[in-house]
Amino acid sequence: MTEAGTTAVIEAKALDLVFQTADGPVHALKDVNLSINRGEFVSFIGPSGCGKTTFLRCIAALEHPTGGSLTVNGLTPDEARRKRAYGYVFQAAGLYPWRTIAGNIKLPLEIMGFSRDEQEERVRNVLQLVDLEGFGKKFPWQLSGGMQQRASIARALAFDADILLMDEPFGALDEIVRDRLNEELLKLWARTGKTIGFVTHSIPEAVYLSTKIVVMSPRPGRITDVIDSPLPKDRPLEIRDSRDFIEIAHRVREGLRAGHGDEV
Amino acid sequence: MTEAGTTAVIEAKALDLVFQTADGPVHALKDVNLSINRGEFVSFIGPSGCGKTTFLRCIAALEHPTGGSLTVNGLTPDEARRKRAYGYVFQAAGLYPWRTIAGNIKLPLEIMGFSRDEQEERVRNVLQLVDLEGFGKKFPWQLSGGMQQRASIARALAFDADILLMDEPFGALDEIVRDRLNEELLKLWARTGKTIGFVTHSIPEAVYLSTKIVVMSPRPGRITDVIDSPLPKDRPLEIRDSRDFIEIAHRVREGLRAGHGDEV
Amino acid sequence: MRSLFPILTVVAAIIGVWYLAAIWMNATWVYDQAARDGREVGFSEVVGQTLNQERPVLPAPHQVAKGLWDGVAGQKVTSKRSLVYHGWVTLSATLLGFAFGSAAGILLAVGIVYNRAMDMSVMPWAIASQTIPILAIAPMIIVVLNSLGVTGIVPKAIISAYLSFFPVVVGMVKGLRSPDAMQLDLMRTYNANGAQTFGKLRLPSSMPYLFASLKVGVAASLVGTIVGELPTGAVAGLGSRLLSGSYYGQTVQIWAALFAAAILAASLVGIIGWVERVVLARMGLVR
Amino acid sequence: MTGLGVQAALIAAGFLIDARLGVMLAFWFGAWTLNAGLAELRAPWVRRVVPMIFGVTVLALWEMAVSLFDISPVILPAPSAIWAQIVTSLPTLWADFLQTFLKGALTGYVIGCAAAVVVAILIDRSPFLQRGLLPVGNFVAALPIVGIAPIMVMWFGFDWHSKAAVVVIMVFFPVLVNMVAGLKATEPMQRDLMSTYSASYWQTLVKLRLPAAMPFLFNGLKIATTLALIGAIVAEFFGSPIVGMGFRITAEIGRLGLPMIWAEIAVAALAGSAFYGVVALIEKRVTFWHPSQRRQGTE
Amino acid sequence: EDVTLQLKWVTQAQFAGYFVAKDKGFYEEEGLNVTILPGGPDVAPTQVIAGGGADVVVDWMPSALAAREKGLPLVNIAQPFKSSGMMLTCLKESGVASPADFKGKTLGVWFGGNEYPFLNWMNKLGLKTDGTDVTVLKQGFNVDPLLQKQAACISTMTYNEYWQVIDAGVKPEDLVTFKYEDEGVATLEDGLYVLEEKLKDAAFEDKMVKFVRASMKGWKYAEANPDEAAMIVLENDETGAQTETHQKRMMGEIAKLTAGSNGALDEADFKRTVGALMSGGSDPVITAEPTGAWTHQITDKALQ
Ligand SMILES: Nc1ncnc2c1ncn2[C@@H]1O[C@H](COP(=O)(O)OP(=O)(O)OP(=O)(O)O)[C@@H](O)[C@H]1O
Ligand SMILES: Nc1ncnc2c1ncn2[C@@H]1O[C@H](COP(=O)(O)OP(=O)(O)OP(=O)(O)O)[C@@H](O)[C@H]1O
Ligand SMILES: Cc1ncc(C[n+]2csc(CCO)c2C)c(N)n1
Ligand SMILES: [Mg+2]
Ligand SMILES: [Mg+2]
Repeated sequence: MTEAGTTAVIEAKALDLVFQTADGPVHALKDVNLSINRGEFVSFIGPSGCGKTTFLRCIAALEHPTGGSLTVNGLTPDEARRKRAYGYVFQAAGLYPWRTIAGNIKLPLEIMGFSRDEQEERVRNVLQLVDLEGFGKKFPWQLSGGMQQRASIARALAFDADILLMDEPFGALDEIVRDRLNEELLKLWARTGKTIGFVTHSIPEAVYLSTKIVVMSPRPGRITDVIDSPLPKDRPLEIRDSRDFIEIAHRVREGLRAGHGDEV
Repeated sequence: MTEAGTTAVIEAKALDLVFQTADGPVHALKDVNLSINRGEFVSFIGPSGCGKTTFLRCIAALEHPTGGSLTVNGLTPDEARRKRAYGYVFQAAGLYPWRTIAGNIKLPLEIMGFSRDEQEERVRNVLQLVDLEGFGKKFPWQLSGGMQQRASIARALAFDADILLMDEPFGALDEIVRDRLNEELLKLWARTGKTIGFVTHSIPEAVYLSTKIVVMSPRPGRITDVIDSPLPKDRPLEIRDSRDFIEIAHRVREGLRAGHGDEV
Repeated sequence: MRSLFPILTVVAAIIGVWYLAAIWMNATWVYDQAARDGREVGFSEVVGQTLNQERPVLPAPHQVAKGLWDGVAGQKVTSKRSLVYHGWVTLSATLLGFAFGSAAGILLAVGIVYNRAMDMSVMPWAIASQTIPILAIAPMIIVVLNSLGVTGIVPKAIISAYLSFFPVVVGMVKGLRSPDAMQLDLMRTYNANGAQTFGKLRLPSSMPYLFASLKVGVAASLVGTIVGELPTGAVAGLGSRLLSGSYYGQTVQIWAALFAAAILAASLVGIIGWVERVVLARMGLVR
Repeated sequence: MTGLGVQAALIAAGFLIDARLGVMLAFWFGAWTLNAGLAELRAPWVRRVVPMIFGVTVLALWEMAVSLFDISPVILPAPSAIWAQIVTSLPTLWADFLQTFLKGALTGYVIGCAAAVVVAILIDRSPFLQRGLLPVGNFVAALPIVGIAPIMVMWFGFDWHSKAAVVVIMVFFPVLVNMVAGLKATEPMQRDLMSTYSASYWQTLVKLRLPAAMPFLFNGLKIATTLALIGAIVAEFFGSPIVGMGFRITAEIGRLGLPMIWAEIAVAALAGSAFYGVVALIEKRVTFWHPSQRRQGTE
Repeated sequence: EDVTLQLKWVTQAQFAGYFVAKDKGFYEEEGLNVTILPGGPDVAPTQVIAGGGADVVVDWMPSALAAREKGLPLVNIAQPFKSSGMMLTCLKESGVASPADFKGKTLGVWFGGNEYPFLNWMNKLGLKTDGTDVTVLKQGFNVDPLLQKQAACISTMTYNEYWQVIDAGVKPEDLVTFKYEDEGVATLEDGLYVLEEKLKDAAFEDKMVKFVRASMKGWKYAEANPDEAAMIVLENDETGAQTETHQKRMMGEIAKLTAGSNGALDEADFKRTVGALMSGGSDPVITAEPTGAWTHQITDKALQ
């Protein structure tokens, strides 16, 4: 925003992150360069331990890079965090067990000081969005795993942050439910124009959702390929049988395989 | 074995299982009929909560049906359990944190009274099989999730049970690793002629691995389709692009979608 | 309710063993007395006498029950011989001390969780403080407080607080630290301030731990009060009943006071357990 | 802990009320600021140094209070006087320590904890016994030690056996309750695994449930350390031979030998903390695999 | 005027004089408002007075003199008890017939300042108390060690514990008793002690004069009316543990001990006590002849 003439929301330059552990340093991110524009849907894919989560956490200022630069809206990630720029969906649902579903969704709204009426209104809207009307008064453990995951997505959507960061949000769901939620997520993205960072293990999912696919490889974690998707914005599920789709999927798979190297 | 003229290893007839819970009874399995022959590879697929795990647990005598009959090698499941007929891989790795990886794999061997040398030998073999040589002395938490899952598979393989029951063993792994382990599993199955029961959420995986695919639907859990695969025993990964493969996958997807009904 | 039958069975077994032990332990005295008188006693006579001694080594269950009954129902509640009166004296100081102790424990725990210096310096010394024999310093505490003009139930309550703060600190520190990294990260992404993180995350997640330690704490409080009653000149309270019973060798009185104290403790723990169930159910933490 | 401004205000208020109070407050906040600064350093030695500075600060304040406010040594002796007493009475202190800690507390601790573990394993197979015994056990655990001790002295004599008996009663139930909970602490999946191996009861016990119970057991064992020492000392108030920490304390009260009383208290605190520390160390060794221990390990 | 009195032990006829004086209004007549604090096994009167918890305490002279040497300047202002009630009570069957039989036996002793007369006596008999000649056990609050035969002999008071042994069912002829008075090792018991510097204050001195005068009046009344005195004590017992028979009997025995005293300390008794305490062998209770440890300043004015 402060930098004139650029629409880059997230800009990483030569990003480095080394964890100091008891067994010695772990090089989780090495020389990561990436620029994400406003309104993009970016997927991160790569083998376990390649630094996908770590990169997402850097963007959200939950982790602090040990080298390079990272700006969000031209600010440091921490400044952006203080401006409440992020909605974050963790790998596990992580609902507070002592709050009802509605209470969980209200949590960020309370903290950010929304009015009572506004809170009720927003809870109703997002519950509808994720198909959980009528479950607001239930406690998390009264819902199945998939429903909990949807509630946690609703929680991240409730306060309308510009940037949505999602770490394998659909990992625990079966294929059918997953397809349906993928469609919903695309619709939401089209409607709101949010910038979305999305981690997944599934190649079809990454290809289906993204405008940009970032392939990573481990030890040290770095970006091996960035694929801009030529798919149109409007994507029916059937698009997965299209030529373009299969080609991109193939390219992602090759990139992944290369990254795996000797490691299984 | 005792029943002459049949090669059925597992035989379920009008199987029923009702859980008594505080909120009333849950009909987890209803009128399940299934016959599995020696050396078959059977996949179970179906939406969350349809009773896949429950059925596998019934076979392993971890759950007791409330109706119908179930025999394993002509015996009751419990008798078969006492004869140590099963190797079971749970959905989560479930390694004992106070034992090393090698120690975990030794656990069933100790219990079944294998000799010291035999134990060492077998641990070495299965570690190699799942590509974990050199990690025997590590503790579980020092390994990534995928490696833990592989260790738990090694543990189930170590004592060479006739029947291998696997509950979403590859759920936590990324696509590349999953592909490689799928191949390995097929090789092992071809070599040993074990009977395998395998639960998965992934349609391609089910189709790729199985000689028989069982599609289930929930509330109450029952079998809606049993598909015998026409694919040859020898299956390169490329088989997934074959016509037969795509057709079966389609049939499974349709079966699944029907089972989902109004539920998301 | 399901437990009622097992409990009754165990209690019945204990009472049975108790009777046998009473006969065995009290018999020596009966034989000695007979020997001093130069008499011979038969077994049945011995049994009869062991169960009804004035100063038994181990009073029989029915003697203790009678002592309890006399103490509770056989007196006006204002009487100095009433266990209700002495129980009330002890209870009031216990409640006050428990309030002090748990408040101090919670505050310390908050300090330990939020302040690194406190985290490092307080815990080892809190452990050391609990290894000090309280009975040894209780008289000094009473004397010092007396010289500062603090008298009545407050000194007792302070000793009781001293014993009860520790379990609360330990449990509460554990509880306030129980949110996992992800739950804390969530608060960070909301840019929640310290008070919000405390009120909306740490405090609610510490509740199960808090109640568990309050139960331990209230029992410790009661013991503290009883200890504190000894150096105040054994004026009133269950502690002084124990002591005067001990001084005059009135075993039955000791045991009655002992049981009264245990019943009191069990009721206090029961009340906290009830509050726990209500609160946790409200919070949806009971399934 | 408090802002610098608040500290300054408190010190000033202290000086206004009484110059001596001001001096002590200034000293306290000075030491605290030092500690707070040190605590921010992430070096490993900080974990050792900070509590020591804290302890030294408390002792120094104590010494200052005694000399500044001229507190009579028969009310509260200064740390220096207590130290002098410790140095001159080492043989006596050692004899008392031997009697009370090594004979009374330690014997009782070992017997009590061992009995609790065995009983826990025995009743573990019987839900009936558990439901019956645990509430009754909680009731017995609530019996105040000051009432139990005279009875034990009457039953087991005045030497250390009665002290050990008191300790046995005090440590038994905390350990029992924890051990019973620990034996239940296995996950259903872990038990199912054993079931698919058709493992026997004893195999399951040794290979799964005992290891899984260790974190709980050590919780109980740690609580029991502090109880054991207190129990052994307090029991001596109700009859003892003429040696022992509790005996010394009662005897010295009568002749106003407060430095000696505090010397015994210091020994008790030291021994108790060391006892606790040793058990915590063993815990670290045995339950190295438990997440709570792992986190400490890497920090 | 407020006066706080700390007793050495729990409320019982041992302290009847003070309770009678309070109950009968003798203190009130002097214009005093007296608070009587009961003691107990966990209360050291010396510590209470040092901490300012009492104006005047009842204590035995050995522990008062020991405290004085430790730096707490206690002064005896009155001595209502003329003779000692302490004795050693033995079971006949344990084979003790005379002090010569103590060797090799276990003897129960009170500690907490009450052990000095015993140690002095053993010293005089030439018996070591470290376990080589006699085994000493710190007896608890009651007479159980004797009844349980954990000790051959235990310390008792003529007015209290002795009767507890009798009440427990042991006949006097089964017992052998050694009174400290008879053995020539008696020390002074219940006296009234105050802090030395406070005596320099004329107002305090005046208060003590009134207090001692009223207390002695109470004692003499109690001696004359033992049953009434016992009932007064009983009413003042907050624990509700005392019994009428026991207190009446105790009052009778106490009267024998207070009989010879008008309240003023007899210097010869003092000298004898000091002598006993200083001859304590390797570990004497006091090492130097105390000076100013007693005064007639109060009794002279109170009893004129
Ligand atoms: N707090 C930490 N301390 C030390 N090492 C860490 C920490 N967090 C992550 N790592 C290491 O950094 C690397 C990257 O981890 P990260 O969680 O980002 O992987 P990921 O790509 O999200 O993997 P997955 O697909 O399994 O979630 C791994 O090797 C991991 O072990
Ligand atoms: N122990 C139990 N008590 C009560 N109900 C149970 C129990 N175990 C399973 N259920 C219920 O039985 C049904 C079938 O459960 P099951 O675990 O077999 O499903 P699944 O097909 O394995 O699902 P997923 O794919 O989520 O693992 C569900 O509705 C579940 O809630
Ligand atoms: C534990 C203990 N027991 C006895 C005494 C000695 N004592 C003090 S006053 C008194 C009169 C009793 O009737 C006695 C015996 C003590 N000080 N502490
Ligand atoms: Mg991740
Ligand atoms: Mg399942």
